[in-house]
Amino acid sequence: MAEILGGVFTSHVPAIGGAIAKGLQKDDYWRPFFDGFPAISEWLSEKKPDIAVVFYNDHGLNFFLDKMPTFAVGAAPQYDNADEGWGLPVCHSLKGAPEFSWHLIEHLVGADFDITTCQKMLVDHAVMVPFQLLWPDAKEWPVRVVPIAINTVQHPLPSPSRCLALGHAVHDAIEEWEGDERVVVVGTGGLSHQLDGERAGFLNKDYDKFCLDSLGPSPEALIKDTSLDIIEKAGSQGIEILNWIAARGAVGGRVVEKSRNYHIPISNTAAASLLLERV
Amino acid sequence: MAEILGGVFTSHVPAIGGAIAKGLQKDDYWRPFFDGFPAISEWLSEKKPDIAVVFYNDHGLNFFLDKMPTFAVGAAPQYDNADEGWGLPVCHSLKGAPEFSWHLIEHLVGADFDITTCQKMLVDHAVMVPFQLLWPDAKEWPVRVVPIAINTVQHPLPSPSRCLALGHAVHDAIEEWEGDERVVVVGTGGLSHQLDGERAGFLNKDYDKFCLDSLGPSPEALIKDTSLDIIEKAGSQGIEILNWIAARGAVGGRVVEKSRNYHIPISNTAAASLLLERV
Amino acid sequence: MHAEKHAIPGTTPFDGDMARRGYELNAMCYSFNDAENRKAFLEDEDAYCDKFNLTEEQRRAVAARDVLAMIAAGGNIYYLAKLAGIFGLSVQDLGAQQTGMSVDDFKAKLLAEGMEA
Amino acid sequence: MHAEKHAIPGTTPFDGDMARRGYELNAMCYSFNDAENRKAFLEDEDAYCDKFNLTEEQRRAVAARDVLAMIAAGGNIYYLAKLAGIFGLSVQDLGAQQTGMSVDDFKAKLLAEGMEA
Ligand SMILES: [Fe+3]
Ligand SMILES: [Fe+3]
Repeated sequence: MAEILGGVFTSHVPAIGGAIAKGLQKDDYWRPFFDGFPAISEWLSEKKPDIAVVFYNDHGLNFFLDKMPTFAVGAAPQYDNADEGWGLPVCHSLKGAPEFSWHLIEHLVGADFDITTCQKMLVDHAVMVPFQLLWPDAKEWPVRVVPIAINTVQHPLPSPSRCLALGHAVHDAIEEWEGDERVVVVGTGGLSHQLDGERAGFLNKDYDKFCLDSLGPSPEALIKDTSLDIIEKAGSQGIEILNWIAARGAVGGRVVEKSRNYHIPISNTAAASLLLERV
Repeated sequence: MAEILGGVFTSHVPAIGGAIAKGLQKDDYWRPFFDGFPAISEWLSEKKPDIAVVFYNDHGLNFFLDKMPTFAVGAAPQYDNADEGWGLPVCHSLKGAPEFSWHLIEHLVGADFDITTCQKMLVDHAVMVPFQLLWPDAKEWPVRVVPIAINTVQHPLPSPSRCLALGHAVHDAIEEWEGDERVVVVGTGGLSHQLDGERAGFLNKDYDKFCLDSLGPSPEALIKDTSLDIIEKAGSQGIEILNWIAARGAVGGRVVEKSRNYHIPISNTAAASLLLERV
Repeated sequence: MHAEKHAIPGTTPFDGDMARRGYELNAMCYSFNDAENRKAFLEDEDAYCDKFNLTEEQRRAVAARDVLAMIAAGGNIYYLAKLAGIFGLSVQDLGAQQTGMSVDDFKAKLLAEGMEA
Repeated sequence: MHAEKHAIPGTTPFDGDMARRGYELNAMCYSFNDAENRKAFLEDEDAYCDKFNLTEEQRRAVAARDVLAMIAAGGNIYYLAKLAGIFGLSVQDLGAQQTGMSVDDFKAKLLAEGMEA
């Protein structure tokens, strides 16, 4: 039976990828953010996960408005990164875990999740920035991956409670898997930020703290809000917390917080990282 | 409040489109099938629906295995037909009902259906053959359309019960719509047939009769089977009955059977048409 | 790794195992929605199969026009029908081939089912 | 026809109304994932906007490099960011423009939020 090691949660702001490309990790602006990661990287190199299930949102690389899925699950043998238009270096590809993916897909559809199944899927900075943060010195990515994309772009968005339920179903599927792989769950995006409109630059430390405090012990507290409530509290792109909520559901059970970091600002964003180990 | 007039159910075999293109409706081979439609066409010209909500499955025109949605809902201002590779004439385009589509989409996501929203969508013979059958003399299609595609191609397929629940949610959304449009629901595909494998040509009259007898008064009888059970009973492509089941859910409530036709064979298929009027 | 599959005689549900195996073949067939691609295939079948990275098993099945072998190689009938269309073959022709019958016999069998009480 | 919308000051949720209005503009911006398309836009902006059938409102907003006007015309910030990238503008530049601040002031405001207890 597969083992779920815990959950890693991190912002995925593209500018972080730029800072990594330029080697700015120790600069004054960046250091307080990058300081959150050595503890997580050490935990990962100690726990040695085989598979990462990554909840993220696509920002217009793989999906467009012609076919916008609420939930999309990767089933590819390999996931390529690609040019997103702003000159971030293209990262090397990720190895998929297609048998494991199809097991999740069978379980999810069997549990009435109406997912879109993707045998080909480009993954954007929302996957690649976290991978660079979690495995900074990797010559080759040390895990295989199942990307799960949640629509945070076009309303109606899935509700926070539906996202948590998706996570729970993924949890059950992982627990049912007969292989002995060690699985880490990753949730990317957030925390509070807003890129668009007269409210651009909006941040909300109180709400972010509530999220960081609640995610481990009481994720149900986060799903009392609607998606629009969250946008009001966390900004239009703060809704990326949906990825964290789903990832928390996939970790399941009880967790202990092993690491936390919160820093304002990275670009327009209140950036954070969090490591929850399963107990 | 929108009014749901009833449901029209019909096979959508591409060869029917070929027969229409060649004017073979009165030929011995085709007449017993086409005979099912005057009663439906008359009912439609009497009831004058404004909008058709069409449950169908795509056969590899708009969707491929890179992004295969379980349920996809059209939100386009116009839906084009296109070349599917076997020389059927390309039909003229259908007008969409985007405001109505978005109302359905809001309701469905709000009810935890994880649909894929399609602002651009090619519709294949599974929509166009039924339209040619229902409105045979139309110079312009007299209804606007919301196409809803159900995955009947790549397993895992949605369960029959999930498809009926989708239909019920569409029903509720239509009833909530504040416009006074008159809505007809269309379900296309089936009945029993199998194109692939050593069992190609498989038909099952008993199961088809059970479907035709049950759909109106007791659709719940059809959802006791799993999708694989249905494939065993109705053939690999007989699973297109999922479109009928969802459409029946969208009609909702009680219905009276106004017309029924069943004929073997059209191409490899047990072909049928059914008109259920809402009471 | 899988739960016991629901086996149906003479039938291969197009599930994840088949969808993985057949991706390239189905991608090639999907391209045949476009008339120019159908023409390119007819003009140079080998080059076209190369372009879509067909496996050896898939290439052999396509070269032999062998539908059961295409299905065994992961082909899905909805996509394969577009390849068959290039050769002017209908789904009844495919049915006859797969069941080892002549096309006339296959059609007669279907008509006979319609005649039964 | 709609239930009362949840209004959020200074914020335009990208819903069906906006997604319909902005389809062409967002389609153009989505094309900028491809370096050749970015080049084509820079070489002949008008022709490129024609190719994507931008509305007059959208063309004016693009010509004026006016982000709030692009959003009003249905642009979604994730796609618009790709257009901004062509001009070397970051999301902080966009934030400054939309809030009517200088870029330095916008950045300083964010830094100040980080300093607060
Ligand atoms: Fe993001
Ligand atoms: Fe069909």
